[in-house]
Amino acid sequence: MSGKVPIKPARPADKTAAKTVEKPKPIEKSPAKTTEKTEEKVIDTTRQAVPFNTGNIPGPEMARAVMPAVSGKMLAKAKRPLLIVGSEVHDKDVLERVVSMGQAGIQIAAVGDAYVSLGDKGVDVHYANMHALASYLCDPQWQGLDGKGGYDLVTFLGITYYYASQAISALKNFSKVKVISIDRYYHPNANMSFGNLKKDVFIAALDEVINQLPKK
Amino acid sequence: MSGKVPIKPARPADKTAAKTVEKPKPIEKSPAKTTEKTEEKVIDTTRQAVPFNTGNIPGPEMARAVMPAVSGKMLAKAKRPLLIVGSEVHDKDVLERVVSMGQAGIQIAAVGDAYVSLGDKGVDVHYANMHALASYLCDPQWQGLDGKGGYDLVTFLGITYYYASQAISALKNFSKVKVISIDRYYHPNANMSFGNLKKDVFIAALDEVINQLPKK
Amino acid sequence: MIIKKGSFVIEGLDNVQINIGKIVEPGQESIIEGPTPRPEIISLRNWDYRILDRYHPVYTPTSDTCDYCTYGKCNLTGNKEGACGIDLESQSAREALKTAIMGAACHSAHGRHLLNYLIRKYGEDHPIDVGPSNLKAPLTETIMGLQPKTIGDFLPVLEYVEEQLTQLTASINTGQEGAAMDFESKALHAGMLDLLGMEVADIIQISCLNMPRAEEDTPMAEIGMGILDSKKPVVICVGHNIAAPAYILDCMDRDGLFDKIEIAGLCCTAHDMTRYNKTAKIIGSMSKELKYIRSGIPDVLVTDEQCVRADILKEAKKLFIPVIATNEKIMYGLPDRSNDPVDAIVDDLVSGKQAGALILDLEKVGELIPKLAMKIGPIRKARGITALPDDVEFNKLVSKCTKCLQCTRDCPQSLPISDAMAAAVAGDLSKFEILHDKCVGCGRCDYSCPVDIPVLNVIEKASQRVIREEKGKVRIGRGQIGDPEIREEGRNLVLGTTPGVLAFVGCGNYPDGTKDIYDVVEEMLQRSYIIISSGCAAMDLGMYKDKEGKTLYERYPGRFIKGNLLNTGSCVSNAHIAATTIKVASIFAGRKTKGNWEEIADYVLNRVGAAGVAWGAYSQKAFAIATGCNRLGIPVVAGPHGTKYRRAFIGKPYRKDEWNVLDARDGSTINVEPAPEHLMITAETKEEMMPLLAKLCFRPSDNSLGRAIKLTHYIELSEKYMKKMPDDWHTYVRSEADLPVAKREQLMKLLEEKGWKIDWEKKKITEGPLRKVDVSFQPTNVPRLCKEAKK
Amino acid sequence: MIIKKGSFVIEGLDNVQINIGKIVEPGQESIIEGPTPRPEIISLRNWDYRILDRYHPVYTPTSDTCDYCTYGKCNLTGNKEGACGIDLESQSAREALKTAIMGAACHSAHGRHLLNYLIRKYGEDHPIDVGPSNLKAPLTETIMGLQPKTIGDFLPVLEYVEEQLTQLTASINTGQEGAAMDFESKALHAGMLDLLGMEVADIIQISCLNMPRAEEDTPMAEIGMGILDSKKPVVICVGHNIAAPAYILDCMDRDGLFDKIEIAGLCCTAHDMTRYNKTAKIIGSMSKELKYIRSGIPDVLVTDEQCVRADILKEAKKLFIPVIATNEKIMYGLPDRSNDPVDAIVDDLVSGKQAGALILDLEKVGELIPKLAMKIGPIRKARGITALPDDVEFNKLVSKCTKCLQCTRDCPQSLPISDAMAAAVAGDLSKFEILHDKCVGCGRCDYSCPVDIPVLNVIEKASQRVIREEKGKVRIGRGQIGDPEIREEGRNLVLGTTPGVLAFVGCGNYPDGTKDIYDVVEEMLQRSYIIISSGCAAMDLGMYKDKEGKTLYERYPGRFIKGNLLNTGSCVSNAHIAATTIKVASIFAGRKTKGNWEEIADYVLNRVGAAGVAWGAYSQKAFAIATGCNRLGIPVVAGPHGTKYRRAFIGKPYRKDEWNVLDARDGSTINVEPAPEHLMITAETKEEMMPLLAKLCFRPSDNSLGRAIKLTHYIELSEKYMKKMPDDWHTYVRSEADLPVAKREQLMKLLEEKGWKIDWEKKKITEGPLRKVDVSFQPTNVPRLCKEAKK
Repeated sequence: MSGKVPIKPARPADKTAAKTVEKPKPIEKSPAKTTEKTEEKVIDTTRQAVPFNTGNIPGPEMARAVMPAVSGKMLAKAKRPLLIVGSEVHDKDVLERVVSMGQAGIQIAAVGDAYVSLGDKGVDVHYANMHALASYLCDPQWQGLDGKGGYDLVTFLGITYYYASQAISALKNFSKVKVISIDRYYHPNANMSFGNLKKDVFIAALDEVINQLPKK
Repeated sequence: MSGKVPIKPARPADKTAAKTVEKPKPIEKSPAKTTEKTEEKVIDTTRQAVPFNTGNIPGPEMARAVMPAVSGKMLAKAKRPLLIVGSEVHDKDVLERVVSMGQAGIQIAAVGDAYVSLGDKGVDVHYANMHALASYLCDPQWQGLDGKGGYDLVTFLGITYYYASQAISALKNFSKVKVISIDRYYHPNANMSFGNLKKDVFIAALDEVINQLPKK
Repeated sequence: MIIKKGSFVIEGLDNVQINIGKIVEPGQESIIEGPTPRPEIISLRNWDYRILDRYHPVYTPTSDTCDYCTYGKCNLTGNKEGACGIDLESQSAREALKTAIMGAACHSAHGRHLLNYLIRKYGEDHPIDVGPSNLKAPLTETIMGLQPKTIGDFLPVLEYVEEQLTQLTASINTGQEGAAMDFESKALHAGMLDLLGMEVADIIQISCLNMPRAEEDTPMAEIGMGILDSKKPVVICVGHNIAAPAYILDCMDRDGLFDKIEIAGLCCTAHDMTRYNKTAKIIGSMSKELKYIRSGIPDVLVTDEQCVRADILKEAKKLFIPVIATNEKIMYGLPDRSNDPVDAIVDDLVSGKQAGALILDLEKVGELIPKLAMKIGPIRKARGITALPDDVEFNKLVSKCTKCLQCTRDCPQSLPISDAMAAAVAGDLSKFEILHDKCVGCGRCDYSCPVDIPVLNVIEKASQRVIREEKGKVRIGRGQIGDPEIREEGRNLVLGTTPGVLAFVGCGNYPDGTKDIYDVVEEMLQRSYIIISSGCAAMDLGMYKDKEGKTLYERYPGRFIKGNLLNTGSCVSNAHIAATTIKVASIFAGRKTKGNWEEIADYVLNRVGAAGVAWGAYSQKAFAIATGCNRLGIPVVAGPHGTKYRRAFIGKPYRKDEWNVLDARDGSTINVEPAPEHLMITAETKEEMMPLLAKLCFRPSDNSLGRAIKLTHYIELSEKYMKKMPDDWHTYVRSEADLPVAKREQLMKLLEEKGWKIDWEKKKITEGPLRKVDVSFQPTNVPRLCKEAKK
Repeated sequence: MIIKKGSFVIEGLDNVQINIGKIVEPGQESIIEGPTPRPEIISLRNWDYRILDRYHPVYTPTSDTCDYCTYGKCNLTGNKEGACGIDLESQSAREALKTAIMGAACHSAHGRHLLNYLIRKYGEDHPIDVGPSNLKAPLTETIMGLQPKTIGDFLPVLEYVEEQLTQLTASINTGQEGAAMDFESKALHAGMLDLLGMEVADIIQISCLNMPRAEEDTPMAEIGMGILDSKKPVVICVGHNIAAPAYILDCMDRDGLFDKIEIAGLCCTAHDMTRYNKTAKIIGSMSKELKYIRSGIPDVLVTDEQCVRADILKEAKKLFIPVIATNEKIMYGLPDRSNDPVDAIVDDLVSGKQAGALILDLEKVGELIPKLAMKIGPIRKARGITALPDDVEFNKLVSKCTKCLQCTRDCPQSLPISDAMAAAVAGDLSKFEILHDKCVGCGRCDYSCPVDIPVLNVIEKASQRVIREEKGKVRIGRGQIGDPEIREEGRNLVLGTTPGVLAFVGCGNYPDGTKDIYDVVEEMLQRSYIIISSGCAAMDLGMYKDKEGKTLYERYPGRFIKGNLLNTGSCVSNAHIAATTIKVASIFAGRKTKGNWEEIADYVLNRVGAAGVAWGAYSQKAFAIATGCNRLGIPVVAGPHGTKYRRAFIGKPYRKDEWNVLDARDGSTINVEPAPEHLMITAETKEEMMPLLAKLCFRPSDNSLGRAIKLTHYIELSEKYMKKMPDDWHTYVRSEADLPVAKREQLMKLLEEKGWKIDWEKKKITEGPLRKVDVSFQPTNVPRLCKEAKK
């Protein structure tokens, strides 16, 4: 942890009026750079790693920004991972990736109305209420959505931002479960998270995650 | 502002128990590196830029980490800067540097009992109560400690950490005054601040600040 | 000799003044029927623990730190302890208690303000009249163990509430309670006090101000941002307390000004204005406050208390709209003009010398407002003052947008504002029109924009077309549900043949606009649920029309009977919704009420298929109401923003032994289906909410017909909106008789696939269900209510 | 015919029950003397604005965000508005109000608990007896406009407090007050209510429990972590409420157990235990709780309410110390055993079956505790249970330290723990011994250590030598200041010939250890200030000895006269300190008190040289007390941690026109010196605090002799501790007579250098001062109190 750059400067150096609102750098204008790295292009998901909702600063401990390959490898290595997807999964591009992850053998919890898009995709998907799910994940007694045992790694995407953020705060503080966010927006309450991403970068990042998963 | 690395990872990646306390990297063991840069050694004061008191996270906008030379230049350029020093100034090494800054023409507000060490050093020093001073600095009507006009830049060091942090929060939110912390500890409520420094790095950083000031 | 309350001196005993506080008539003494009249914190702790042992408090902190005291800030991340020894779990529970206290204080202080004021005006002896009810004040009777006859009888009730709230507030101080469970028990206590405070407030205003008394066919009031004739002077009352607006309405009535001045309300004051005088109109919920002010239409703003934006004076000042504050709770730093002559005040406001005035003499407010409106209205109209940009400006503003998304990041609903900006540049305002409905009007975006676009004004400007058409209808608040209605419907509710009572209440912080609850309510009405509403939710339900141009209120009648849509009234009328379940227990089932909270709540939890929905809950009050309902055994569902309350009560169906109940007939333990499954939970979308609501209406007491009906809706709603059979539908099947007739065979096949044994000849389930249907089963969670225990 | 309170039925009128609430005897009716009996929020708003216009609220937020409601979190940085329209200034003011409410609720709920309990035990008619006073309840009279005679007379007082607190709590809800100034006016109201609540609590316990009644020579109580004979069973009572400990003391007395069992208190309960029974002992302030428990010495812990660590049960459990909770406010999730037989409870605790019990039947607590102690004491001693490491472990632990400084970063005082670890490795424990004094015992360090050193245990283990010697003396709390004392000293105070009254109150969150306030108090006593203390500060003052082994209490007598050191008692005894200023106004100056807050506060602000010091204030209660004192015109200084309260009231001497006062003789405006300069402020170090305290004792009313005395101390303290003449000393000079005789010439020279004109022949100042001395000047900030206005 270098903690070199604070999440946001209090006021820019050239500030003259305290009550002037900070002029932020536009997200859209800072596309994730694709860096040439040996042969292949790498999507950088660690930029803009600040809570997407401005006020959503939980405290001194916030998610480490993570690259897609690292998340993918962790998912691949996990003994019993769970992917939670929410009501924003109906988007075709996102849905495709989620299905791929399901096809790679990751169990899916469809929260909100995500099941509507996922139910007929032939993956191991279960409806769950996100709030209840967060509660169950904090319970070492819980045997999972299929009764076959608890999860050691949780990853999620596509849930209403603040809703996911709040639910994950339960896991952060009251569970032993590791949480990686592969959502489009930075989630401070996860252990690791992507930064705030443009749609195309997000999709590309998901593809990189999928690349790390075992092919089935 | 890149905001690349969040101030602190929620939990390290290898974490297995949520209720285990984060094992931080020791400050003493991460000495500020002196990097060879063209000819001269540069003190890096931007490491460990996290609030010294762990819980002291004011919100989404926190000080940008700053290098000594930058602070020094800003002080040198300021029309009417004020250096506020507090009760931790009695340390000989620190005191020497404060006197040097005073000799370079920067007016000094001695808060707490700092005057005890500063009163006889032949610099432009005034006693002030830090809490009252914070209040006056937020008042555009105030004409300064000497009645000659308000300040455009405030810098400080050597004040009881949390006391300075609280007082500066008034300036951050309710004043137009720019604040640079050249204290040994990272101050989130300043516009810019050093990170948490070892004593020797701190002293060396002050020397670099002084180097930027006009010689009188 | 008639003795009334007061004091007298007996001849020859001149130094003795006898104060008569209460006349006790024979046979009318309050008879305490239960063990806990006037419960203190400890009194219902056992009940709280019973429900908390099943419905687990789940914490979703908004902050991992605590800065209550000067030892702090303490970092509690990972459930660490702070300097005082509190950990994040207990701190989060403390926050829940704090939130519930604040909400309860709000309603109770509102009730106290009204009570002191109404007693001054009508006397302590003014009788309570709430309509056709013997059980006039169900919450008061159940909690206090007394039956109030006059408004003065509520004095000890509020004293009790205030004493208990002070005890609870003491508990949240640093260095007090240490256990999350006891913080929660206290929060439930606060929630109960909240229900009581609300009941007092609404009963006394109904009784004194002639508001509708349990009337099923109250008239319709107009609602919407488009209903007013903005050419006339416009008076807008903002808040929750009818006291001041009542005077204004009286003066306008007296002087025949309803043709000359438009008067309407924002937030719950609006409901109560229409209940007081059906000429009044409703602009809308709190979400409309900033929008309507920015429009420049109001000529005078009158504020009272609660859900009044903190920046109203600042915003109004810019548009030369004088603000008259009429309540100590919101004074905005305004000069106190209570003792000044009306004309002097009008002059100072019309001349712009002062931006507003604080006037606590409500009679004076009544006199002043029409005068002020008549004077300042024409001036303001002439100047055409509005905050909204004109067309040219609008075009300039939308083209400035850099798509940095900062407004989206600051927006509570993360609305895609820049997309709408882009579309507007291309001449398409439709995206803005959609935003207008979804936008809660908070104005945070204005502060976000790095290129200084006044975002909210732009949204509103772009939506002028839809705003002009924003004209709906709300059935004026009816007050309580009368005893005869309960008598008629109680049985259906307890047996399940009416699939459930759903209360749509609370505020407008909806995750996806106001229309969601309209859609849900329409669906549930078509399915014969009873829908009761109040407050901002009741307003928002009246905003939409079907193809024939009819609102839900016009389509569905307002009786407490299946498939009806009721509006009880303002926020404090929520008390009646909760109280309805007490009435069912009392009137239908003959349960004793007085001082008998636990037994009543136990009855409600196990037998009354009622659930609350606070889809847009934002305030501490909504949380207090929900928590009070929870203590009464009523489950509540909030929208996704509800997670920011930091605490829910969630059941764990997989822990089988937590679903044991007792059979009151013999004290035997029966393991039952998870019914209701949760006490307080959120859902992400309306699609998710609908089957959840159906499920939360299951009760162990359902008879087979009722269970089949409830199951039908649960399955159908899940299939319709979630595209699946619910995973747990079979959990609720006790025998083939519980299965909807139409689908019985099909469902039995599914059960067989799950491993259940079916005797296909007899068309009977022979193995599988958790338990059997037993029509005389008396489910209870309270051991002392079992026959065995009573012996 | 003697008529007492109660109810009766008149023959032939059997259906009329007459309840007699109050007997009014002729000539004893309460005579309201001022305009604001039973003030509501609005009633004293003018006064609040008068002081707020001069003493500016200064906000130092601990958080730039707000998460009160579900619209949030809102980012308010830079004073932006949140979703409800509140900006950071108003939000910070709201936090101040919230904090004041919480503190006031704490004391008032404590008073309510006592009142209900004492009325049950002693009856409503139990007379008030506070010692030699006609003005028996100064705050009650000034605020309520009534003079209580019996403890039952306080019922309407607490009802009033509870009603007002509920109104105030409502105001902090989202959507209520919008202006920082009105939040502050409300906070001042809450502070005043806090003083009232405390007064009720202490007067009734003095009256019923025979606590010292304004006695100047109460006996000494022992204090310190080293005072108990740990070979005997040890009972420790933790908290603030005497009700339960009183029963324990009674039982021990009855059974002659004081030789067999050691009983002592932690935090304010300890004060009240010694006031109730002088055999009781004091361990120390809240800071000692964790330390003393970890030592393993206590065999039984009894908790009541307030300043009780949230983790006591958890900590005690580890050491097999049973915890008996005796108050609803802190129940720790313990089983309610109130109705179980004592022996059964003892068995369950001694066998370890249960870790503690909740017992709200206090008589039972009294009976149980000695039994429990006698049984469990020997078992625990035999096992030698302690959390502290032995020598071998200790050495291992200190060598594990990696000097990462994480403990220092988590420590409220940023103590250099790793240095002490390093020294200990080298065999030097002295650094730890110093830490022991500076450490507030919060235990946050335990959670910080990445190598799992139990830091607090290490500190305590290393400090066993100094802990064994920690034996001091505290003069037992005296209660009020009696009227005769006021009569004697009032004049000196108002004229300034006694340089000031300094109240050292509040908690132990000192920036640099407990000794600072000892040093300051010793200095000020030597300078003839009157020092009044209470609560934890009063304890800490008794912990140190001079060379002859005497504590301050043994060196300085306890009369209300210059150079004396008074301990009023526990936290709620703070009321008497504030009330003393009312007594001065009433008894010395003949001001009317009843319902006359503004005039009294105006008198105090302008004429009574009193200031409060809350050097280690941590809690909401301390903030409420300070805010109450502020409304009464008494300035307060807090230590640096006080900035975390987020709000101070700071005067701006450079804004000359804010220092105008009126002369009550003719209503003329006089521009005066800034006296007192601030109403609430902090200092960084004790050296800075001392001259500040002297300065805050200046009042416009000082006569020349008094001013010269005050000036002497101001200058001397500044020279002694700050090595400088104060920059503003001349501001307080009105004529040469104001100058201390000894230094007059020297000071006049300095004034001449500043440009003042001196007539050296006459030794007179001819030009320079802001105003002249005028012995009959009647300074006031209230226009209506001026003669002109009265006409």
